[in-house]
Amino acid sequence: MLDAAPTRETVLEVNNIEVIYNHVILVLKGVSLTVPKGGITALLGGNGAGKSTTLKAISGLLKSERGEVTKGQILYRGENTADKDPADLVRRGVIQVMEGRHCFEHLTVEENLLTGSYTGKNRAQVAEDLEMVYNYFPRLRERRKSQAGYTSGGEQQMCAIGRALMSRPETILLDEPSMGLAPQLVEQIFEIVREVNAREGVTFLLAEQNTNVALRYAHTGYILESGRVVMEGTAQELRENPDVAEFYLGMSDKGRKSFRDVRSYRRRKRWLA
Amino acid sequence: MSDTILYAMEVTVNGLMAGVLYALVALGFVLIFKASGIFNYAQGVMALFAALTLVGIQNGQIPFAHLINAMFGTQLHHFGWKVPAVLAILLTALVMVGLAILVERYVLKHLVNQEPIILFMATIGLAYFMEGFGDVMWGADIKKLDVGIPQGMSETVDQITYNLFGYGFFIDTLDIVAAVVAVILVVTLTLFSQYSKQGRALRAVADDHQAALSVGISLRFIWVLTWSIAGFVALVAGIMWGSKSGVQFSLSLIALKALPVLMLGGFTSIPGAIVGGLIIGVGEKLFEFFIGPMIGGATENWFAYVLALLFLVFRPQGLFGDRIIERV
Amino acid sequence: MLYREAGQFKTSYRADNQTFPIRIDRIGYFVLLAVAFLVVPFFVTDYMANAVLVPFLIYAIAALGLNILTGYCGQVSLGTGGFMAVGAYAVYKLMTAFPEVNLAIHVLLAGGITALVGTAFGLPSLRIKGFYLAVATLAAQFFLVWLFNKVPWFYNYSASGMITAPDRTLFGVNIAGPATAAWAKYLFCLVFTVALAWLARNLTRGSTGRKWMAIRDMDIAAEIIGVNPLRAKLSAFAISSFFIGVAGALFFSVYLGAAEVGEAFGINKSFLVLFMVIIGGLGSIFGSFAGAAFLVVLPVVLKNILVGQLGWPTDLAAHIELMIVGALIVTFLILEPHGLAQLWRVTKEKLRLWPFPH
Amino acid sequence: MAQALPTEGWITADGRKIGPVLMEMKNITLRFGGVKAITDISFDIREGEIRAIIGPNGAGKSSMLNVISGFYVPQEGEVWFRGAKRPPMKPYEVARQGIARTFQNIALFEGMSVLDNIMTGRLTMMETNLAQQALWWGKAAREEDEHRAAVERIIDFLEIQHIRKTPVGRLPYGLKKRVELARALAAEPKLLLLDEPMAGMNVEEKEDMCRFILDVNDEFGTTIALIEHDMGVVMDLSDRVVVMDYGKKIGDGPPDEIRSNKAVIDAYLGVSHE
Amino acid sequence: QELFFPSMVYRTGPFAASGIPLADGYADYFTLLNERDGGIGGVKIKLTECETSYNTEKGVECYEGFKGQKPLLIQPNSTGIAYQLIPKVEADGLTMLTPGLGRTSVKNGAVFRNTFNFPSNYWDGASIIIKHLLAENGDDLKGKKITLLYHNSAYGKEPIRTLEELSKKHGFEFNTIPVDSPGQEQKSQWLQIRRDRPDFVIMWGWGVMNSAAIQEAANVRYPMENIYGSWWSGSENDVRPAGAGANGYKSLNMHGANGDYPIFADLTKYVKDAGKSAGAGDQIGSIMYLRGIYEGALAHLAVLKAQADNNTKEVTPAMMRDALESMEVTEEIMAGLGLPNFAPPFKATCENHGGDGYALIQQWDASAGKWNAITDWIQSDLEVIDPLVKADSEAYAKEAGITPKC
Ligand SMILES: Nc1ncnc2c1ncn2[C@@H]1O[C@H](COP(=O)(O)OP(=O)(O)OP(=O)(O)O)[C@@H](O)[C@H]1O
Ligand SMILES: Nc1ncnc2c1ncn2[C@@H]1O[C@H](COP(=O)(O)OP(=O)(O)OP(=O)(O)O)[C@@H](O)[C@H]1O
Ligand SMILES: [Mg+2]
Ligand SMILES: [Mg+2]
Repeated sequence: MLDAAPTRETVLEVNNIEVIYNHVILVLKGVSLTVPKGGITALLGGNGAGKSTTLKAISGLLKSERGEVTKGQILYRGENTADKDPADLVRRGVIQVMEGRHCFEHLTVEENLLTGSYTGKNRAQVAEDLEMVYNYFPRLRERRKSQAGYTSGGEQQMCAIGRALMSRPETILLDEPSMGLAPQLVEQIFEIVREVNAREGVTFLLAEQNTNVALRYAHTGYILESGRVVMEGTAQELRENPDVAEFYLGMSDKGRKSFRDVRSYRRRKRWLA
Repeated sequence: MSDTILYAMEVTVNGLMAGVLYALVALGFVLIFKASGIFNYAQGVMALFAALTLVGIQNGQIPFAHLINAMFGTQLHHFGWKVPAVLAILLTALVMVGLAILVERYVLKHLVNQEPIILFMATIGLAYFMEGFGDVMWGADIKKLDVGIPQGMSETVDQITYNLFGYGFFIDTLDIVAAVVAVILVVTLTLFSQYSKQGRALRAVADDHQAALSVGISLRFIWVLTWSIAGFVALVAGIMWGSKSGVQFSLSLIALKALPVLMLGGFTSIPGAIVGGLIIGVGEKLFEFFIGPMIGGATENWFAYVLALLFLVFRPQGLFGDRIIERV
Repeated sequence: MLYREAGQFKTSYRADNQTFPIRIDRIGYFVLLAVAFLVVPFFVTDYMANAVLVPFLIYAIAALGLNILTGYCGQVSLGTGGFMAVGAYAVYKLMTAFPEVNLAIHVLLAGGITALVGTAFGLPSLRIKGFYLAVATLAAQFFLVWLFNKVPWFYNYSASGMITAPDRTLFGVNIAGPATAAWAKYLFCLVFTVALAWLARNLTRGSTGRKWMAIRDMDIAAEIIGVNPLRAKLSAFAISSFFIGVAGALFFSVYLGAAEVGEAFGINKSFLVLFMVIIGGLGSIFGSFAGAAFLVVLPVVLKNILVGQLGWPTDLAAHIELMIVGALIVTFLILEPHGLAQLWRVTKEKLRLWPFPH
Repeated sequence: MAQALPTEGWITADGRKIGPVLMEMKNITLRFGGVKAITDISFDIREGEIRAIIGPNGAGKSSMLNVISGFYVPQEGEVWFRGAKRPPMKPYEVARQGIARTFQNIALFEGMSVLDNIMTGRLTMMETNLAQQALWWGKAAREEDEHRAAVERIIDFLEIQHIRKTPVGRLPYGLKKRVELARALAAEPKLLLLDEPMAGMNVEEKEDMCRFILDVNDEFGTTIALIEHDMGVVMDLSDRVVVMDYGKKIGDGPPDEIRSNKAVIDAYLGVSHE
Repeated sequence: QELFFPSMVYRTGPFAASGIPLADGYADYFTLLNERDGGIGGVKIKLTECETSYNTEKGVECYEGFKGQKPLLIQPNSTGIAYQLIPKVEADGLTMLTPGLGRTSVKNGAVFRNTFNFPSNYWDGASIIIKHLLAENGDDLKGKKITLLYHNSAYGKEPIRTLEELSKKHGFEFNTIPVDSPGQEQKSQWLQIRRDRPDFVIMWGWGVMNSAAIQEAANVRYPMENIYGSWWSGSENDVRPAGAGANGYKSLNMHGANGDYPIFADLTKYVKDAGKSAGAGDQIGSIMYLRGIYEGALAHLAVLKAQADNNTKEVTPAMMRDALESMEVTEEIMAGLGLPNFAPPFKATCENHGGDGYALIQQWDASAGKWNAITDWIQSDLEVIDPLVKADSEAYAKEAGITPKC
């Protein structure tokens, strides 16, 4: 899996950041990450661990949610991003695909994709990129003229990812790309990630719940838990860690557990006294 | 032809003209709504402010004279020069761009990603502020605005219609000028928003601030751009209405005439503004003219809204508005 | 360390559900009520009552009403002025037609009549949503004003169309008319305000309130989980209009004493009350009071400072007052988009965490 | 594909009882302008079973749930519920018949606390009138307490006690999903529709979710219709699976059968699962 | 020791354009008295402005603010505020003057004890216009069409009943067209006038409605000479925006318009040149400024009378009331103030708080940019007015439970 090994150069560095929402809710309590150039880095962790928050802190979208980085710093190619707004960062090549799709509802699928090429580029290249995205996601081609608000959940997800690809970024922050996608599409998206990464050297930082797939495609990974990094290492190391295997991959000593059995091995709570 | 029909025709034509004038104001609303999902309550005040500034510049008034006089006991009033109309219009347009920059910087920037009603409220604050500011800057007295647009009954129309029907229609020349200007504005703006990259970005921003940011659209640029254009539209509206009835506080209340137009046409549609304007203009004038006298008159205010309401019941997003997306 | 929830355990759901779960809040609330009922009446001056307290109490009722509709049920309304006019004209007709009946009853009846009118104008809300709904309410606003201006029956055929509130007494004390003492006006309004606030609180914390809020937050989902949107919206319109009608009735009979519909109940009134609700905080009872206080008191204070203390010319002061109010609205929204109520909540939350920063 | 199933139901391998048909969709067709979201689909849901609906993105699964809950009205076809044909109904009337659901794109009431959100699930059961509530008199307060107690049990069950008073807007995705489930459960439905309840969760959380679903099904005999993309979950949990593709039904049967169904593998699974 | 006068002004809001010169005139008049005469009878005047924006609620706040400071005379300058204050001043024992505005029937002093509205009221005004028209048309208006274009508010509706009475009496055809506030859009109204072709248009307008109407009239070529405005529709603000088109427009006035009144020299010397003007100082001589001067002069005369009657320099609101009730203003008195031929003579009594109903008609000369009085003082048709006043005030007395007494 580690064939397209990343260079040693670090493109993105998060140093011990602390994030507070609404002046009172402390969410990240000192998170540090280094993302190697040209690598695929996975950010794993349970609900509310702070994965999305970390990504938003990096892309600058935090401010629009009344959150702020109160401590630590984020360096992109050695430059502090604190005073940059998201548009600046996109121009510098960092783009985020937000969790929960966020398509422009009233625009058609195609228009959505075109907004991805907002920052510059000539017509010919836009057309080429559009073609590329349609080739990745044939379903979008079929639905290109529909208003994005009326497409299915999975279609919106494809649309959001395609939109990001349109901007030809050097670093993509992907927040839960697999959410709501059919299994073969999940594989397909990760294949795309790998392909774009290998062919064009695009760096990926992806927050993912689907640990199984994520660790198959990522080079390195971090595990977050309630706002702190609790484990880091290469994908291999993580996969082999027994705790990770149990809690994040759903494997027990005897191989994959059945979901039907959860009741017997998890402490069962009675809710009718 | 019977007199009634002739009168009806005359009223209709005049209604169309009035509608165009409403549309001019509505246009400013549409632009800003399209670009940010903000219902800009301050649009009327912007028209007043633009007109005040225009007259002030034309007459060489010293801005803030009253304040300065009150504070330092001086007696400043005028610079003592006159600025030609064209130059004054250009300068005013620049002032409106400056205003757009300030608004973005001190208001909008801090309210990214908020609910529409909050943004609406912020524009109300802005309206208060600008109303006070305009008065402090230029004084609250009534001012005459004259940039050389002809006014009064159009002889040509009178002649032509007299020859045709034996009854000369009344149309105000100013209205004809306004109609031409409005059509030019609508066509340009429609082309801009439909076919340019910025136009698309504009609609994207209105849908989802955060997502727009995430694809690298600079909200700052988009907002300064649209508020500048809206400021310019306000200036045009201010000139037309100001030439009609002088420049004073009530000018800002024309926003109320633009609201039904906006709702009928759809908040997001530039052509909607003009079509809505025409429907409302004709509708209310005909109603006031024929039904009004029977029920005591002064029906125009409410009739416009009732008319818009009737349309909305059948098309809840207005005639040309974007479909309201209802999904789970 | 005083402001803590810790140590105050709730042993029943009812205790957990009460309006002020924190003891110090509860005490503060009762102290406030006691002061309002037992202390203020002895000290209130004509100026305080007429320039500040009475308008504040009445606007608070209107704001509560609009908050129910807009803040809780999510239906934007710009018809408040028109509905207040319904309340005012209803009370005027009732007062002059049945002089022997108590004014308090008339005020309530006026609220009821307004509720009917409000419900009728709420019907389009089933199809029209968001800012578009404002058109329906604006139609109500302008149509009602026109109607009261046009039909002489409403103003008892007086030459100018003005309505004037006759003297009325309650327990032998004047509560309407020029001879009314400041404390009487104040108390009369206070009773209404407190009672209605209590009603509003009850309605919004129970299932009705939840229906409204569900409709507000996501009407489709609400319908799918079993809320009948027709009934939810119309009940919000009815209750809201009842409050606003009572406010209008008091506004005319107790506060102004004479009114002209276009002037006293014009579109500006609709906007003013909406501002109160938004600045105070949508969906918050406390916010309705905070917003009303802010917009009633602030101009008076500013005027007294600028003209009274600094001696500026009145017009300059008036303009600058507008600028300050505008700037403050924007500043508050930037600080806390969810209004004064939320600002207050965040402050309390900070206080709770104090002295630890988070 | 019509299989002869015992009309009275059967007993599953793990000993649960599957009853007679609860809901039947007959030849449903749903179009949006030119788009055919559902084409002539029929299937049934039996009492007490866990019925999965799977299919590629855009296949029409969510639309099907919307048809069941009355939000979309199909152009053709009939819905039968409890042995009777359902007349045209508003969604809130459907809800009152005992059908509750969760949504794919979480549809919680963002402005309310978790507790209030779950309480909305019980709205269909609350019966005090406006006046009683306004005065907060006897019945109103008592009713509130009773329902609160029921809701607290659900909160305990779903292990979300700690966020009871938090506004839902602030919650992370996974917890929102859980709250949504709680809201649906609060309605004590006969039929529970779950639209991708486990999207955006990691294995551990999915396990929790599965446990809840199984418990609900087991202890109340609640019938469950489930859309899910995690094949592990679907195959492990469900009794029968409907497979949709481009609005058409391409498979229907027990998990094992589906797993090896050629059409299903081609259209959806990609590789035979395991 | 000071004479306290509040001044309720509207220098902001929709009617600021008229409010500013009005307030300036009032203020300058008192400044003149202080500067030139050292006050009235040696007692300095303290004038405090309170901004109402022509808004009734702010008006109430102003009133409550100063009512404790023994204001000698309250001039609310707004019909809406006046209605509000009529019962209040009575209850508080204060005195109010509403010259040519407010509630017409306060003329009946037996019912409205503390409010005055001389020299003339709205109904007088309407009647004076008709009288003038009668005079112009050989005492015969039969078959003529007269249209009233009015501000759709209490103020605008005031003349309707009088005009209806008069149309019965003189046999002219009368109809009304309302214009909603603010009234900057009057297309349909003027198309209607264009169609109906009334012989005369009477306009009871206010604020921007006036200038918009005159502009539209010019546009539809309705002859300016046939339009008659009320005294609130007859200032420079109303005609200037229409430019030359407004030439020949006529309106009522309750005081003189043209002429270089001797008082101007004093105003220039003591106020303007001394840098003590309330406003920019460029309004001296404008109609609304003169109205302010007139209001000041009436207050001045009342104080003088109160001082004389009570033989004291310290005047109270109650003395002011009594003084106003027995006030008689003659040409000599006005001339003595530096305002010869400026205001109509009148005499107030206990029953008559409204004077004798005189006003004049003025006409706008656009090229010279000034108003010219074209008639002498005309007295209203009291035969018609008085019964109307009686009926309206008695209805009020009944509703409010007042027993008229004199
Ligand atoms: N806008 C906000 N305001 C307040 N709190 C927030 C906000 N957004 C997130 N949080 C809180 O921050 C914490 C981390 O949330 P975040 O969305 O980063 O988690 P996550 O790891 O992405 O979880 P998930 O896998 O469910 O998406 C959560 O506890 C959440 O309650
Ligand atoms: N209201 C609507 N208007 C127009 N098209 C719609 C509407 N609802 C759904 N569609 C279309 O119908 C098709 C089926 O959508 P649906 O949401 O049911 O898919 P799905 O099977 O749930 O997919 P996913 O797994 O991606 O959620 C899609 O192509 C979608 O674009
Ligand atoms: Mg997340
Ligand atoms: Mg779906």
